[in-house]
Amino acid sequence: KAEDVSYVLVTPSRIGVNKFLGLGKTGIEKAAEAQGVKARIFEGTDPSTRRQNVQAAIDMKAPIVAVMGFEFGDIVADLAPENPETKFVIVDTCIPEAPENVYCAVFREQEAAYLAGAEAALTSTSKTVGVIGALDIPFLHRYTDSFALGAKAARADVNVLPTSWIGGDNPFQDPVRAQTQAALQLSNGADRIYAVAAGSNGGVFKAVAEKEGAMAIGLDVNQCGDAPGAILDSTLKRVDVVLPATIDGILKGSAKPVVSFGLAEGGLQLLATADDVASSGCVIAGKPEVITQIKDMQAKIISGEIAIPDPMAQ
Amino acid sequence: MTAGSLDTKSRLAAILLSIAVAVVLGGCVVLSTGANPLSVYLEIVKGAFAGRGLAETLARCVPLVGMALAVAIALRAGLVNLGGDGQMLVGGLAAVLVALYLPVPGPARAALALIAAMGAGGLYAWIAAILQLGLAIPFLIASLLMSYIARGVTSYLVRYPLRDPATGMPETHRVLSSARLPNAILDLPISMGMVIMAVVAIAVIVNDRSGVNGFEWRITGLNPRFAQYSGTNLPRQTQRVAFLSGALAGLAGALLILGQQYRFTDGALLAPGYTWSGLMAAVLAMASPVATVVVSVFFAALQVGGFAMERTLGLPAVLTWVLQALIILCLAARPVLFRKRRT
Amino acid sequence: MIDMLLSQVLDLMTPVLLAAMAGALCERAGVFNIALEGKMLVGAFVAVAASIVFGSPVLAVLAAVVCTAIFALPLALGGARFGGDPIVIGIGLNLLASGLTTYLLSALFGVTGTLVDPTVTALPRFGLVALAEIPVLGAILGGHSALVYLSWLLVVAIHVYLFRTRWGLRLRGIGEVPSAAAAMGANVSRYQTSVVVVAGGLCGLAGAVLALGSVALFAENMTAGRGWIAVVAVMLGRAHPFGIALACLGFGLADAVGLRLQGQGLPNQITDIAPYAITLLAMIGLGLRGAAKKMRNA
Amino acid sequence: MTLLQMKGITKRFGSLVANDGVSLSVNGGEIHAVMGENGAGKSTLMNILYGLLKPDAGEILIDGKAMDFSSPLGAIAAGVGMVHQTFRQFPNLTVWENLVFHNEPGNGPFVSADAARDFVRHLGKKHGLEIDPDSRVRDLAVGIRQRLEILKALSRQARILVLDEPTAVLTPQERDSLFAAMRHLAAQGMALVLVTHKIPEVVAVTDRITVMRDGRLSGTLITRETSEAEIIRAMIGRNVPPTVAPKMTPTAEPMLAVRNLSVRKGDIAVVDNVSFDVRPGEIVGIAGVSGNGQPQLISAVTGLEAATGEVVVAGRDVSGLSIAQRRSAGISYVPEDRHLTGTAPAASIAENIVFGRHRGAAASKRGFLRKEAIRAQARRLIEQFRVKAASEQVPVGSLSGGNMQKVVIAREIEHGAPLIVIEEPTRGVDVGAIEFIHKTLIAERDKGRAILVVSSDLTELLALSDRILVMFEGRINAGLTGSDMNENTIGTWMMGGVQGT
Ligand SMILES: Nc1ncnc2c1ncn2[C@@H]1O[C@H](COP(=O)(O)OP(=O)(O)OP(=O)(O)O)[C@@H](O)[C@H]1O
Ligand SMILES: Nc1ncnc2c1ncn2[C@@H]1O[C@H](COP(=O)(O)OP(=O)(O)OP(=O)(O)O)[C@@H](O)[C@H]1O
Ligand SMILES: [Mg+2]
Ligand SMILES: [Mg+2]
Repeated sequence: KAEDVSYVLVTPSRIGVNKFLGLGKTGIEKAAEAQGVKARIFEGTDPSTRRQNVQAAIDMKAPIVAVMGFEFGDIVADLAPENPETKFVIVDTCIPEAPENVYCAVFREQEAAYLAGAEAALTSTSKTVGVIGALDIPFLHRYTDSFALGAKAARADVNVLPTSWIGGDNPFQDPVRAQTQAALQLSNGADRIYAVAAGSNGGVFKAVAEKEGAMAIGLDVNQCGDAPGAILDSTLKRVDVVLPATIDGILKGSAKPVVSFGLAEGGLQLLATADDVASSGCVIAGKPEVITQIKDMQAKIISGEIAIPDPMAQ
Repeated sequence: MTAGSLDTKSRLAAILLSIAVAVVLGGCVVLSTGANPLSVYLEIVKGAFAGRGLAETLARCVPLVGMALAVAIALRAGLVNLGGDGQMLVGGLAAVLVALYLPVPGPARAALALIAAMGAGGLYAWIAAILQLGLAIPFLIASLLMSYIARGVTSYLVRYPLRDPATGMPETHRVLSSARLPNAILDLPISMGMVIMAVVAIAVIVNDRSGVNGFEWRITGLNPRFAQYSGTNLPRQTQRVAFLSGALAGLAGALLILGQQYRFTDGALLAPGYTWSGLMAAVLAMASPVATVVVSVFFAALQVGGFAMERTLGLPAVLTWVLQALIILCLAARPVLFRKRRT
Repeated sequence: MIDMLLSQVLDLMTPVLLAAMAGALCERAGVFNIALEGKMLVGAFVAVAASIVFGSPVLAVLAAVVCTAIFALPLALGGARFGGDPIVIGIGLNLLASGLTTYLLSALFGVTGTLVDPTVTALPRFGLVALAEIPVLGAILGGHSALVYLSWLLVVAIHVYLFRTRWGLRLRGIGEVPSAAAAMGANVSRYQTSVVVVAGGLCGLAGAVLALGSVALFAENMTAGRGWIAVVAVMLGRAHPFGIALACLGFGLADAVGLRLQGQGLPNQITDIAPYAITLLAMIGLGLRGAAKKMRNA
Repeated sequence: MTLLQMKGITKRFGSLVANDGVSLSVNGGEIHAVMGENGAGKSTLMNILYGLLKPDAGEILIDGKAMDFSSPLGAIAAGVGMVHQTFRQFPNLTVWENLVFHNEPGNGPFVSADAARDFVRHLGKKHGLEIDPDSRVRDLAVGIRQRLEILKALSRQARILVLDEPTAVLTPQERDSLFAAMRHLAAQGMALVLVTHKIPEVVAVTDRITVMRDGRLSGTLITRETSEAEIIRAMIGRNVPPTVAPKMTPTAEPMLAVRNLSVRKGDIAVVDNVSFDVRPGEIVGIAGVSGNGQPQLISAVTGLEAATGEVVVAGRDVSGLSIAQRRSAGISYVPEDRHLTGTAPAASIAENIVFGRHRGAAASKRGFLRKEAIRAQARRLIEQFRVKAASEQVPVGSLSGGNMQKVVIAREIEHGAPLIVIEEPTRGVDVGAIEFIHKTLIAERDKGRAILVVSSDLTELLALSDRILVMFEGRINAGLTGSDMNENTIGTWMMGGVQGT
C-alpha cells in the first residue's frame, strides 16, 4: 500500500531554471524517504499546467501536495477547500483565510540578504557594492533592497549601486546579459556583487572572476565552487530542510498553519556563519574578522535588536 | 467553391501519414531513453481525452483556437499577423481593468470586459495596419515590434500602478467571482469560454465559406491586384481584417483571464506560447478556418496529453517537447512524403 | 564610459549579427528562416559540450558550426528542396532545439539548468595592437574575441558574395523567382539547400560566440530571444548585409543604453522595450518623411 | 539538314493527354511555326524540348543524336534557347543581371558588371533590341521586358531558338525588327521555332508550319504552298471568315468623356493633358508604341491610378471616385494582364466571375453567398462563351490562356455596364477565340455600349475600331477615322507623326 502513496511537489517552472526549485526536490524526496513513500515532482510551465499538475496530484490522492512559489497562491486557494483530505504545503507564500489543510512556509529572505549586504560592504575595497536581480518582481526586492540596507548599515560610507535587472526574454536564464550587467557595475566601481538571478548567476560569476579583486555572492545554495576564488559567500535558503520538517510536523499534528523561517530558525543562512564555512570553498572563510562582525550582526537580528523591514510589505 | 473536395481528401491522407511517421520517429526517441513508446502514446491519449483530460484539452483549446484563428483570418486576406502576443496582452489588460474597476453588476462587467478586450486587441492591430497603409511599415514588422512594446508596458503597469500588494508577483487584483466566466455550464465540463470560442469559430468558418466578406478576404489573399481591380477597397479591408484579427487575439486573452486565471499576471498569458502554436496551426492549415480549428485542437490535445504522460510515467519533461517538435516537423514535411504528386 | 558602452555593444551584438547574416542568406535564397533562435541554441550547447570533450576552443567552435549545420538539414531539405513550409519547420526546429539541448544536458552531463565546467574556456580575446595606441578607438575595438572581428568581416564578405559574385547573383535570382532561375539553368534546390546549411553553420557560430565569447557556460534556453531579434533585424535590414548590421548595431546600442538608463532609475520594463520602441519610432519617422515626399510630388 | 527532331512525344497531366505522339522536325536555317488552338499542347511540347517537362514517351534528337534533358541546363548545353510565353525574369534585378544570369562574364567568382553591360549593349545593337542595362526589370514596360526575354535566349548561343508567342506584346515596329533578327539568325544556320496565333506573321516569316490539334499532330504545311484558310482549317477544322463589321459614327452624348487627364510619375507626365470621348455604339481604339502612356491612361480612367483632370462616365464626373464607385457608375474593365490583374488564378471560375458583384442581390442574400445561383451563372457563361473547362469549379489558373481570357471578358460583359474598357482583348488567344471575342465585342457595340480598346495588335484595332486614337509620349497626337485608318498612317503617327505627313 505504501508504494502507491506519493508525496507530490509541484513546481512553477522547469526545475533546471532555478536552484531553489532543486532544493524543493531534495526536500520532498527526504520527506518521502522518511515515511517510506514515493516522491513525485510535477513541473509546470504556465498557469494552466500548474493548476493541472496540482489537480492531478489531488486526483491521485497524494496525502501531501507541496507547491513552490507565489504562482500557486490562487490555485491552492481555489482547490484546497474542495479537497480537505489533502494537505497542502505552500512554500514562499500564504493565502489569506486559509482552510485547515493548508500550511505555509515563508522565508524572511531579507535577513540573509541584509547580512550579505553587510558582508559585501565590509570586504569591499572600492567602497562600492551592487546587486543584480533577474526580474523586477516584488519578491526579489526582499533580496535587493535588503542587501542595500545591510550594506549601508554595516558601513555608512559605502556606495550601493542601483539594482540592475536582467529582464529581456528569459531573465532567469540569461547569463550573457547578466555578465554585461555585472561588467557595467564593475566598471562603475563595484567590487562586490550579490547575484540574485537564478540561472543567470553564472554570468555574474564570470564577470567578477575576470576582474582582479571583484567578488560575487551566490544565491540559495553554496555557489562558491562555481568560480573558485571569485565567490565571496552565498546566502542559503534551506527549503531542503524546512520542507521535510513541515511535512513531518503535519503528520505529527504539530505543524502550525503559518510558519516563517529566518536566520533564527535556520531557514536562511549566510554561509559565513555556518560551522563548516572553512570547507565551503568561499573566500569569506579566510576572513575571520569579518565573520565575527557578521555573526554579531546576525545575533542582533535574531534578538530583534536590528529590525529589517519586509520590502514586500511596503 | 473551388474544386477542393478531392484535394481535401488527399491532403487529409498526407496529414495522417505524416502523423504516423512522427509517431514512429518519436517512438524511436522514447525507446532510446529506455521507456516504452506504446505506454507513452497511450498515456498521451488518455491524458488528453480521458477523465479530466478532456476538459483540460478543451480549456487549452480556447486560447489556442482563438490565436490560431486570429492568424488564419489575417493570413487568408494576405496579412501576416505576428503581433498576437501584444494584441492578446492589451486585450487581457483591458478585460481585467473593466472586470476589476467598472462599477456595474458582475455579469455585465464580464460582458463589457470581453467587448473591451476585443476593442483593445483590435485597435492595437489596427494601428499596425495604419502604419502599413500610411507609412509603408510592413504589417508583419509593425505588429511584431508592437508586441514587444505591449509586453513592456503591461508589465510595467501590473508591476507598479495596478499591482495587488498582497502577492509577491507583479499581478493585478483578482477578479471577483461574479465577474468571472462560469466554468461549468449546466454542470457539464463546458466553460463559457469554450462556448464563446465555439461560436466565434463557427462564425469565422461560415463567413469564410459563405459570407460575402469572407469571400472578399479570401480572394484578396489570393490576388490583391485582382481584388482591387474588381472594386475592393483594399486599405479599408486591411484595416478591418487587422482589427478583427487583433480582436480575436484580445478575446483569447480575455477568456484566459476571465475564465482561467482571474487576474493579469505578468508573463502568464504568454508563457504557454499560444501565439506561436496558433501561427503554426494556421500555417499548417493553410489558413483554412476549419483545418485551423482541427489542427489547433490537435495541438491542444498533444500538449495536455504530454503533460499528463510526463506525470504518470515520470519521464523527462523535455521528451514531450521533442515529440511535439517531431510531429510538427513531419507535418510540415508532408510535401516530402507526397512529392510524387507534384510532378 | 562611451568607449566601454561601444565595446559592450560590439560584444553583445555579435551573436545576433551572425545569426542575422544567416537569416539574410536564407531570405535572399527565398527560404524564410524563423529557426535562428533554435539553431543558435544548438550551437551554444555544442560549443560548450565540445569544449568539455576536446578542451580546445577552436575545435569547440568548429563542432558548433558543423553540428548546427546538420541541425539545419530539416529546414534545408524540407523547406528548400521539397517545398515544406519553412515557417512551420522553423517553429518545429525551435521547439526541438529547446527540448533536445535540455534533454542532452541531463542525459550527457547529468545537470539541469546551467552547465559550468572549469575546462570550458572563453574564446581568447585580442587587442588589435595597432588600434590599442589610439585612445578611444583602441578601447572600443580592442580586446574582443576573434569571432567578433570575424563577424564584421563576414558582413563585408556576404555583401561581396551577394552583389559581386556570380553565385550571389544566382542566389538573389533564385530567391526572387525560383522558376525563372530554374529556366535559366540554375539548380534552385541545390542552391537553397546549401545556403540553408551554411546559414545553419553561421548560427552555430553565433551560438558559439554566445556561449564561449565571454561567459563560457551553457544555460537552458540561454539564447533568450536573440534569434528573434536577428529575425527582426533581417526584416528591418531588408536582407541587405549592411542594413542588417546597422539594425543589429541599433539594437545593441539601444539595449546597452537601456541597461544604463536602469541605473538612472528608469524601470527596467520600460528600458527593455527601448530597442523595439526606438526601431518603431525610427521607421515611423522614415515613413512620415516618405509620405511627405509623396505628398509634395503628387 | 535536320537539326532538331522530336519523335512521338507524349505527355499526360493526370488523365489529360497534352501531347499525344507529336513529332516535329526543324532544319538548320529554317523558321518553323507551331500553331494550334489554345490548349492544343504547343507550350507543353516546347517545355519538353527545353527540359522543363519530362515526356512520358518519345525522343528528342539534335544533330541526329538522342538527347535526354533532365533540366533546362541540359537543353541549354545542347544549344536550345527559349523565349517563354510568360516572362521568366527577376523584376528586382537589373537588365544586365537578368541577361547574364548563370552565364556571367568575369574573373573567378566575381562578375564583371562592366563586361556584362557591354555585352548587353553589344547584343542589343547587333539585333536591334536595345535596352538600358542598368534599369530594373520591374520598371520596364511589357514590350521592353519581352525584348529582354529574346535577348536572353540570343545571348546563350542557342542553335535552336524557341519563341513561344514572342510577338504578343510587341508593336508592329518591334515585331518587324524581331522578324529581321530572326531571319538573320536563320541565315546563320540556326533553327527557329515560332509558336504563335497570328497567321499573318506565320505567312510573313516562316518556312514551314506544324499544326497541332487537341494534343495531336494535325499536319505539317509548307508556308509558300499554303494559304491562311488552309492553316486555319488544319487548326480548328473549319473556316474562320475575317471579322468585318460596318464602321459606326454615332452622335449620341458621350458615354465616356475624358478632359485634360494627366498622370505624373515624378517629374514626367506619362499621360499628358489627354482629352477624348467615347460614344454609345462605337468602339474607339487606342494605338501606340508601348511605353507611351496607354496603360496609365486606362488606369487613370478606371481609377487604379491617381490622376488630374476629369473623367465623366454617363454624364457623371467620376474623377475623385474609387474603383468600386466608378464600376457602379458604369465602367467595365478587361485588364491587360489576365494572370496578374484580371483573375485570381487559384480561385474557381465561378468565384472569378462573380467577384466584384458578390454583394449584389443576384449573388448574395443578407451577407451570405447564394452559391447555387453563382454556379449557375458561371455555367451559363461558360456555355455562352464556349470556355473549355471541366466545370465551373476548376481554378481559373488551370485554363489555357484563351479560355482564361474568355472568362475575363465574360465576367466584364456580364456586368452590363454601358462602358467597356478593354486592354489587349486577344493577347495569346487562338484564331477561333479571337473571332469569337471580336464578334462579341461588336455585338455589344451594336447593343449601344461604348467600348474603349487598347491593343498593340494593329490588325485587331483596325478590325474592331470605328475610330483610332494614337498615343505618343503621353499625348494623343492623332484621331483617325475612315480611310485614314490604315497601318501606314497609324504607324507614322505612332512614331511621332513627322515623316511623310
Ligand atoms: N502542369 C500542367 N498540369 C495540368 N495540365 C496542364 C499542365 N500544363 C498544361 N496542361 C494542360 O495541357 C493542355 C495543353 O497546354 P499547353 O499550355 O501546352 O497549350 P498551348 O497550346 O500552349 O495553349 P496556348 O495557346 O493557350 O498557349 C491544356 O489543356 C492545359 O490545361
Ligand atoms: N496546376 C495546373 N493545373 C492545370 N493546368 C495547369 C496548371 N498549371 C499550369 N497549367 C497549364 O499550363 C499551361 C501553360 O501555361 P502558360 O504559362 O504557357 O499559359 P498559357 O495557357 O499559354 O496562357 P497565356 O497565353 O495566358 O500565357 C496553361 O495552359 C495552363 O492551362
Ligand atoms: Mg501556350
Ligand atoms: Mg497562350
